Amino acid sequence: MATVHAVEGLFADTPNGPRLLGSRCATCSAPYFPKSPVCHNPECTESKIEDAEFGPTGKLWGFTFQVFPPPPPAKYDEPFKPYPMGFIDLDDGLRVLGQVSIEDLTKVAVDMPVEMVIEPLFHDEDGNEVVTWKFKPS
Amino acid sequence: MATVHAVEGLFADTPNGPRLLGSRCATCSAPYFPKSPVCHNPECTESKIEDAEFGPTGKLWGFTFQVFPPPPPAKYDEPFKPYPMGFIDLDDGLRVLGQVSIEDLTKVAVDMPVEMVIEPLFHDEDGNEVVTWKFKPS
Amino acid sequence: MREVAAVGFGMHPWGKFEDKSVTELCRHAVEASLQDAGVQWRDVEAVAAASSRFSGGKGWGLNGNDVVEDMGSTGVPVYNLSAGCSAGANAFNIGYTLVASGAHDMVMVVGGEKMPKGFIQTSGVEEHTDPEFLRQRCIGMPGPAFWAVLCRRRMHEHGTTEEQMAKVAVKARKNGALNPNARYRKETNVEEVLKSALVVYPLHLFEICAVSDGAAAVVLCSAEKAKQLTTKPVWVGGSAVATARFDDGITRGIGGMVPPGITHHSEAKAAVAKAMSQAGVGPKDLSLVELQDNTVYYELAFPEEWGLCEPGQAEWLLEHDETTPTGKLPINPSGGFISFGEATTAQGLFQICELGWQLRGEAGARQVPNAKVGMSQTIGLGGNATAVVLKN
Amino acid sequence: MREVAAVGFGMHPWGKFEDKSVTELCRHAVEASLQDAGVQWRDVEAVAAASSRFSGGKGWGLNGNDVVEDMGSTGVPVYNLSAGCSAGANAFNIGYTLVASGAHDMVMVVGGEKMPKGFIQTSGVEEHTDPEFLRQRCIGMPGPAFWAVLCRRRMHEHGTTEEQMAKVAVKARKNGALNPNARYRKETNVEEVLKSALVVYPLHLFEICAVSDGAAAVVLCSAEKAKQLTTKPVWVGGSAVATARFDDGITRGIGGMVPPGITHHSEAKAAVAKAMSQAGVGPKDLSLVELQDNTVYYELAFPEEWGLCEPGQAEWLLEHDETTPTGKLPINPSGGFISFGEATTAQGLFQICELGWQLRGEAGARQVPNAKVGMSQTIGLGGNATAVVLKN
Ligand SMILES: [Zn+2]
Ligand SMILES: [Zn+2]
Repeated sequence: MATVHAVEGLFADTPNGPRLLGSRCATCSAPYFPKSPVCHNPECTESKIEDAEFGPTGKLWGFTFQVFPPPPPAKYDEPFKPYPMGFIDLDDGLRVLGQVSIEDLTKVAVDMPVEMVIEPLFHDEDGNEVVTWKFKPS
Repeated sequence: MATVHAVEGLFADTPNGPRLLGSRCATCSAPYFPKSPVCHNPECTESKIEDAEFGPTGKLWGFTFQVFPPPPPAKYDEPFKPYPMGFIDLDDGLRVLGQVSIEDLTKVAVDMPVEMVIEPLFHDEDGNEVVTWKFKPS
Repeated sequence: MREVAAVGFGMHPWGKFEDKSVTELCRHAVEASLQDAGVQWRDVEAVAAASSRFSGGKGWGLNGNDVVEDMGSTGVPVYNLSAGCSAGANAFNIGYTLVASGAHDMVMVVGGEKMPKGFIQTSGVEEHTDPEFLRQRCIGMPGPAFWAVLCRRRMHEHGTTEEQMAKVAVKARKNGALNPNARYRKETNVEEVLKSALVVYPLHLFEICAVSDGAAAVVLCSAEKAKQLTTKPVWVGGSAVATARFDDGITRGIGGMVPPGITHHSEAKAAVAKAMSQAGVGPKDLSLVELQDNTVYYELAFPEEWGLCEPGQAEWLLEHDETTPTGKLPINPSGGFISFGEATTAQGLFQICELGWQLRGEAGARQVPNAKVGMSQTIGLGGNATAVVLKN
Repeated sequence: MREVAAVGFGMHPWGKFEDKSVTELCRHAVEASLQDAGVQWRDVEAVAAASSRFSGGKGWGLNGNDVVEDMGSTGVPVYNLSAGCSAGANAFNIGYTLVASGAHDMVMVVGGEKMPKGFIQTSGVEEHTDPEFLRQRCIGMPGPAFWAVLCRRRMHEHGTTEEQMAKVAVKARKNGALNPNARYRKETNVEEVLKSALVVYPLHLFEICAVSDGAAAVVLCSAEKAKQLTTKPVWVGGSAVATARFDDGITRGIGGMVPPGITHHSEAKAAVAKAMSQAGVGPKDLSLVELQDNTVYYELAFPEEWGLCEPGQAEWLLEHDETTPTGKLPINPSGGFISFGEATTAQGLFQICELGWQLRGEAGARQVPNAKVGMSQTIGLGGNATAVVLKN
């Protein structure tokens, strides 16, 4: 029984704390998550992609609640428990999707400051704890 | 262990002998096999579809040999035995595809007169003999 | 570019039709459009069809070829267009271009779809390079969540209430009740809408379109042909296709840039602006708008994103009945997706049929009085969007 | 209709590329075509793409949208065309029409495909209304059998020998050996061809095209733009799309009518006739032809079906080396499908690139001397066909 990532290579608990692993174009500073081999910004004059970490702080731009069990390929632990999720605008210029990690669902609010965390998403067939990136109020 | 048709409703052993079950437009006499609910002839002024039987006699317009086991959804009995097949121009105006039922493969010839037969194609999981339409030299 | 007229509109009603093939639905629509135009199948010189993922097309999206084989193989050129939910109007744009260019004098545009049950999955492939997979596996976020997030943001920015959103559905269903081609023909009320299942907060079942089966067809022709056929042709003022811009605020995968200001649905905005510009009309000239209301949210957001009203004014227009067929800015007099449900690739064409019938004054109890200019719009997977302006 | 020039040709070599995505293949082709044209991605005003069944397109055939997202989302209109193996040139026809109509001044046409292994199955659905299923289940007849039956009939009518058919493959591979973009670049000989596995009598492995990965792109623009870019534009003389006629002798399901005379490949014949007529050229004017040789049979049958030679004369032309690049009727100087293999939806565009390079005199060791007019042709599932005539 280990802790495994929902998908490998998307995030890490770095010495500085949890971060999303993406890339950024050195020419036009466009952020990419997941990593992109080339810059897709049509205004960019030269694609210069470098590895970049994103997070941990930002604001919740908008949100919703998943009130029914999501269809596959989503996975969740039984019994299903509703969760909030939304678009998070990170301070470093990345808009990213993610779940909001919060106990009291009535406290979720637009423009709420949040901070990235790595938390359990579900347990797989082998009993492993599968973790992903989420955002908690900061 | 019974005799079953490869697909129901496509052919029958009628009182007159084996026939293909299709339809024909009474207006333009276009033949259809399998049955068609409407006439698809763009020159036809009014679709008048009637049931029609086709066969049994015609000529082998062109042929080939299936020398390898055909991929699914085709089915065949092991061990696989190569068979001839082709386009048959029936005297009643239907060009139909079918296997040629013949022992000596060197005797298959273009424009050879043929006659429709209902013969085994393969045996299914339940041991049923699955039959289909074929054409033998006449 | 030559003038192009729309002279035939045909539709198979939307609904669930277990016993009919998509070919039969299309045949119904195509025959109705031919009859409406007063022409024969043999007069059609080319076919532009919406390419379906769900039904027909020999598993290769060859839906126009299915129609041609069924109606009679005359040898005409066939164009099958894929653009997600924008496919119908994307095909319309090709039909329009084929006539406008002089390549053909009469073109059939058709879209038909039989939908599988349940949520629309976009690819189903369990692949770590597929953003769709990542979103669902890593975040547990199915497609409709996007609408909900945008909707919740709107509530924050403009104080939109859940009652107001429900009223959009009530208005839609009121129109749908008057449309014989709509699937849901029973009126509803705010209480019933808000009591329907919460699908994804803040959106309820009655505020999101269902999946339906349906087909629609439009006959386009040159001005010369049109004048032989009718004294009252409907003209294609504009037909535009656009895709989302890089700086669009709705990230397509799981991450993108924080956009510079509000840049949502940049593809729809661009298509609408271009179609209106082609037609030489402005927001004030629109007698009616058929917009893609997969959810009630769009009916509030789109008009202001396109400059048809001020930001935050959509709720006011709704509350004051100005978006009803007799209001200042009639939206979805057909009943919209909310009343029809979605037969993905056919949607753009049911909208265009509605524009045609409204402009001819043939829309019966849901008629927009004195309709002169109508606009329709779709938005689809892949960042595709279309807009069409028809006028008398 | 305005004059349309083809000013950029780009290709990713054909082959098997396990480590590359279809997006990478397309990017290579698109960037090469832009560089060839001397323009930027930002100059492209619209994209017409072949819609794939096998790779990319978000599972919805949105292959043009993939290209746009990858190259940079400028908001351009995207058209994704499905037409089986004719998709690439079908998309070319739309690109041509968009420029000819005046709707756009510069359009990118692109097709890319990564093929699954083995025979191409058309639908895979076990459904009793699917003619494909019936043919395979009731007759045990897979797709390539059609070619074999036609080929055997030709042997009967014209006395075509197995050696002659092998010679077509030998000629194709000789050309392919000179083409850096071809997959098979080793010459072969009659003995080797006839010793290769008998796939479906009378056709051997070397006489049927393999499945490949590949991508190709063409930049089309108005005459005005072309004159700014080059002193030697290649012109689109004709671009045609057609579908099979009802009386076509190749039954699409398991049964059809006995045709009135020889009416095979009516779709290809119609497209070719129309493209030549548009271009104002006849058979004698063609410097080269790139035709769809899924099997060697087509190279013998098509020229006479189109009136490029007399019935039964194709074998004579072959035996007298008249179909080589230096002959009277050069066929497939690229090496054809036999040397490239088939990346279904991209095929039409590799042919058009070959026409472009030949007309510019840039085809190296396989150059057709003094090439002035070139024609390409495809045929695809659903009874689709295309033809393109380029000229200097
Ligand atoms: Zn950049
Ligand atoms: Zn008839």
